[in-house]
Amino acid sequence: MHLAQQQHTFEPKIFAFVCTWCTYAGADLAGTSRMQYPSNVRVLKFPCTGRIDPVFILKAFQQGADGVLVSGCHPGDCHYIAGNFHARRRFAVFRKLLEFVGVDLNRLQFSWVSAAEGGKWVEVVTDLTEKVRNMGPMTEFKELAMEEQWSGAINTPELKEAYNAI
Amino acid sequence: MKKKKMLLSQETMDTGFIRKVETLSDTSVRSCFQCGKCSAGCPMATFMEHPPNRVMRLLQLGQWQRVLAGRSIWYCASCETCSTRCPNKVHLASIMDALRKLSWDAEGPSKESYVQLANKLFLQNISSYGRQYEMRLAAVFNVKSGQFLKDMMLGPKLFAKGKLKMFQRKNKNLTEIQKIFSRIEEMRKKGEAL
Amino acid sequence: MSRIGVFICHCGENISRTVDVERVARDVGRLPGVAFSTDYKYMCSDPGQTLLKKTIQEQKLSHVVVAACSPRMHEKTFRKAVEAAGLNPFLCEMANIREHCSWVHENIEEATIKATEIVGMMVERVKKNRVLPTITVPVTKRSLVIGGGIAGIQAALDIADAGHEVVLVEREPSIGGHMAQLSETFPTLDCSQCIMTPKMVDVANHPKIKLYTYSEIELVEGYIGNFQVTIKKKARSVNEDTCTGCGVCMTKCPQKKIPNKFDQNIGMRTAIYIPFPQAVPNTPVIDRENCTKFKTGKCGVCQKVCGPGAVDFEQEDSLIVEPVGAIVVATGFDLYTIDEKPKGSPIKGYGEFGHGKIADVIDGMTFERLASASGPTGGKILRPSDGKEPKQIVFIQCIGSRAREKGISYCSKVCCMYTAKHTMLYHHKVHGGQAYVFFMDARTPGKSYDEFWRRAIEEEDAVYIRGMVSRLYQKGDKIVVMGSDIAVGVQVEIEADMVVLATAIQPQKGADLLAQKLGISYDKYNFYSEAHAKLRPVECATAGIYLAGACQGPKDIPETVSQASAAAAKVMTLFSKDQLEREPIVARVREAGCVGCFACKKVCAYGAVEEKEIRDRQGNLIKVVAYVNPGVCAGCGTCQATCPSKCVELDGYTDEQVIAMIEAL
Amino acid sequence: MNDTLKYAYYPGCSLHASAGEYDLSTRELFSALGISLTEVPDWFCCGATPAHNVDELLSLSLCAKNLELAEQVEGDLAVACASCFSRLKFTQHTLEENATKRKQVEKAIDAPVKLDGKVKHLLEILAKDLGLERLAASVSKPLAGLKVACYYGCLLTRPTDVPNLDCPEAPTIMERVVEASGAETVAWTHRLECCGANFTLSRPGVVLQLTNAILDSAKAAGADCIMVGCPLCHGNLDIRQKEIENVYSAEYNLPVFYLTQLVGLSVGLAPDQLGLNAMIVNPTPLLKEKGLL
Repeated sequence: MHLAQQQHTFEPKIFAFVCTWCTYAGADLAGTSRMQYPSNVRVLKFPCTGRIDPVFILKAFQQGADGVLVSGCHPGDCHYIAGNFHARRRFAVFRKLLEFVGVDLNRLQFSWVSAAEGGKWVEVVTDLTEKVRNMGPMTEFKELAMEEQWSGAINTPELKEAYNAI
Repeated sequence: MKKKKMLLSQETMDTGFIRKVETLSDTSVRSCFQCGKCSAGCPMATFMEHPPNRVMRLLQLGQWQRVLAGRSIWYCASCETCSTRCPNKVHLASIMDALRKLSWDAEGPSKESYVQLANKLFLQNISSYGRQYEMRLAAVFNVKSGQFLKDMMLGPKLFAKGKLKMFQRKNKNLTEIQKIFSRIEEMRKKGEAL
Repeated sequence: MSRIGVFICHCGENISRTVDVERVARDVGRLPGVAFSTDYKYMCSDPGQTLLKKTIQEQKLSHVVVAACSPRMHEKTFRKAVEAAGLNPFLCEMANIREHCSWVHENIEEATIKATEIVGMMVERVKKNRVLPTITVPVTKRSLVIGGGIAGIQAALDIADAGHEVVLVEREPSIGGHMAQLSETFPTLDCSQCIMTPKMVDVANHPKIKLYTYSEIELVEGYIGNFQVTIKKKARSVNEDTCTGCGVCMTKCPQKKIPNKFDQNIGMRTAIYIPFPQAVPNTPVIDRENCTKFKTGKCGVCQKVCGPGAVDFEQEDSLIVEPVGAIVVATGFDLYTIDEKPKGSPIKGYGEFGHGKIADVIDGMTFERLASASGPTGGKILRPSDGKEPKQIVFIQCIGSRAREKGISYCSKVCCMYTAKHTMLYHHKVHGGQAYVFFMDARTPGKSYDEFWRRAIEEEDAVYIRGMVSRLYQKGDKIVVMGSDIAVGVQVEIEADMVVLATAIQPQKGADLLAQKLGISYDKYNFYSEAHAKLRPVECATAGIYLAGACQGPKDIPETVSQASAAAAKVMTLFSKDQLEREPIVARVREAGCVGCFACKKVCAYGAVEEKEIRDRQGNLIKVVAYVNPGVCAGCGTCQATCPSKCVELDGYTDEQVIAMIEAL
Repeated sequence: MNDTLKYAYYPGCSLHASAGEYDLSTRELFSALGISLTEVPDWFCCGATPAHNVDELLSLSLCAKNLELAEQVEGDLAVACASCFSRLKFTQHTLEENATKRKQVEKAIDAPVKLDGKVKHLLEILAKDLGLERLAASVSKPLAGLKVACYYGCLLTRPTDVPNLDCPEAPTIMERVVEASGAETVAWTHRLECCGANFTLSRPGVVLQLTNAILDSAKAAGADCIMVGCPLCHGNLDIRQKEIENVYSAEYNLPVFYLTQLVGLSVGLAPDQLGLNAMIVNPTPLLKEKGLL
């Protein structure tokens, strides 16, 4: 498997935004079950998919991600009652926006992986990696150096001034 | 017979036979839980059509016809490996003895005749001479089994080394030995022993 | 400038086998802000934690990153150690390089690079971590127990005996659960009802236990120490306070031919009924679907004959809210049904056994009712078809269990033992009969269990045949069993009078819906998930909710009772404090920026967002802003992602922290 | 303590026929060691495997009768043949445990069963009664440089709880005895495997296969020779060795000694006192090479 992998000329960078209760635990289970999957994915843990701001996805693409995965509890199973429903609605709209901007939606995947689904996690990650690998690097956003606009930090004099004025 | 379907019922499972085997062998047939260790270590398993564990299994199900019909019990070398290593204290070597005894009583439904013949001659030697008369044992066996030339090459060598005696002295107390045979026979007739 | 300390754990060889830990430590040591980095064999060990504490003090560290296993495993451990060294615990983060890296990758180069990146990401994150104060909340020292089987009864009694109030909720008209249905119990063969009913009576009489039968959980709100539970009390049509339990209504009820579910539908009951004579409470309930009065409006005999006038046809379902601090879930199991299942069901049935078509092919629970002295046959083993005693009986194990094709891959754990018990009960009750058991493996781990199974064979004449049965068919009044003995290697055929199928254990129907109300997780079969398979087997990942019995997975009685007592002990531990410390992962509103749109309030599932007026010194209202009540906030962060002006922040998961992580990659 | 060890001696049928050299070497060795052996008068066949194979009662009765005969001679019963040893021990064990069988046997031999006398294999006498130290002290020609594969076969140690000669799965008694005589022993895999003696007459093909595996294992372990304590094993390993070599295209050339022959050599007995000339696989070249002749 690895020999085959090393022959690839392009290794995509995949960001996974996951909730701590379901998908993070599912990924842990994949680990304790010693399942194997491509090492391209970097996991960012959130309490709930409801916490995941679309801005993070844009930021990830801008930061060089070639694919982004957002994954949480199955509908109805949210640890916080309804956070994943809010997330689902939010991302349904967000996808439209991305499409409009011209991002290939195949680079952005949403999935439900529960704490008991180690195998599904492996499947989702592997599939996305392969898909994005075939699509090649994501170049559109890298050229846009609009960092401060996306950043939550108030780290430019202009912003600070504006902030203080409120 | 070997592959034929088993129809199990209280009628076809001969528990009386199992009891007989248990009395003769002083060991519990039901204790076996089919771990297979007996068959794993049996030096003769490759020669048997039913390996030792299967003999046990058939016995547990009271299927004695299947057990006795086969050669397996006669191919047991009585090496006691199974009994020694059984995790459940099943003395399989003794069960094999019991099965052979019951087969012998039923006048050998088994296909294996050579081993039975050798045993018969061996016992005859005891009642006729008191001790084994190896020369006679081999000679009569060869005649009766129709293998006149079996081990012919060994004969002269053994003679030269003084290993075969032409004549056998009979025991002085032979009558006493013969009495043991007849008393046992009598006990069995009376039903005092199996 | 931060002085971050990074500690890379080898986890024995679990991490170091695939990750070059020394290289990771060296590489992250060069990151800006990192003042110290090292690797160590076992960070979670005592010397490992000592190293951590010593280094914090010697190196005057400002933040700590421990790269080791999943934070779900040891985050608490390391935060505690950091706190002991004088740092705020929330200035410590874990980088998961075991479950998410070393265990899932084989290539050392790839795994090492990934580990370095993961650690680097956490280094950037921790720089933005802030000191968070602990939040304390009061604890309501009352407990809810869901399910009145042996698990719920045991847990309720233990908690109540410790002096805390318990609210016990049972869906059926009586407590007792499946254990009340059993005849005898393995491996001692004592009568199930004899050991069960005294406990049921204890529950009924306990001053600290508030019993709701014929009731269900409607809604669960709140969090550990402070749950609000809404219970739906279904209309019983009989007033519990006035009913004396004399039973005249039942003897007079003209509807007598309703299959009794408690007797596996072999016995019959009336429309106004108690499920079994020892029921607790001894108050009947009217089965409105089958009651003539409810169906046609005519009858009402029960009401007429009831001396105290307890029968109340007008009664309605009612909702009751109970505040509790802890919840024990003990909803038990349901049995797999053997027949063909509807298309689309993830679980499949068996067509080849003719269950439901051949009357004398029954399941194990039905056999229990036949064998039970208080059962429909008075404890006689009789064929449902013609009431004759079966002379040859065949038991088949693993029906549904360990059958991936049927949708269940697990072992139901109790069937080997109860089948052995069934053969013994049969042997005791039917003289001259013969029991056969077809089995794949005998799984008998447990005190005196294997001895029990061997006794069934060696002393109680059961004939065990290793090999599964292919199919059953009716031939005259016999059932032909087509099996094979794999030890002999030939087919076996038995003409049986009765066949008993040992069916799999499944979670209760609707277990997933209850889990969703409780906010706890469950596996693909709907068994509830414990927080840690080995070290936290009684707790849910959701704080304040505990598990007992077969709702978590197949269990026998002793195991269920142990877990119930363990859950009770966990509840008592929680109740031993008046105040509860909780993670300060709560949202805060930056009031200066808040425009008062209250989008956050709309999305908050907990009602934690309140409206707050901002006034100047003269008391003039400037604006109304959002305020998050930290006692109520659960910390999901949905409000933050929703806020259009980015003025809500979830402590521990601020935008700054997340962006820092993204930028690090 | 009386220094002279005295035993009743039950040679068994084979020692009076095909295993004459075992009988000879036993008598010579014991006399050299100052141990007295008195043959049980009118002993008869113990029934061996064929008897218990088909008629356990007969087997028990024959052995019980022999035990009764042995009572006439002073001392414990010394047995040379592993098969006789096994049957006699088995009889004692069975009759002690099973009262029904005991009654049947008493009826068959028309005498009360006596189970007090001890039945001992020669190995036990050498290793325990005489003691390895005294045995070593008697050695005048140590078997230095001779690599011996000690072959126990089935009946010396099996089953558990019956012969009680040594551990049934990891016995060392043969090794200890021959090492006391100055020989080296080899560790090998087939020392407890069955040679198939029961089939030597009826199914010699089986015997060849089983015995070949034993010879092969001994050879592979680097043994110069094999030592046995059973005439039946000896028969298969020695008498049939040439035939096995032919059938399996192997070359073993492993002389098969009785334990008494090897120990006898070490205490300085001459080849003709030990019946070395009766061995089919000629031991002379080996013994000469090792400087033992």
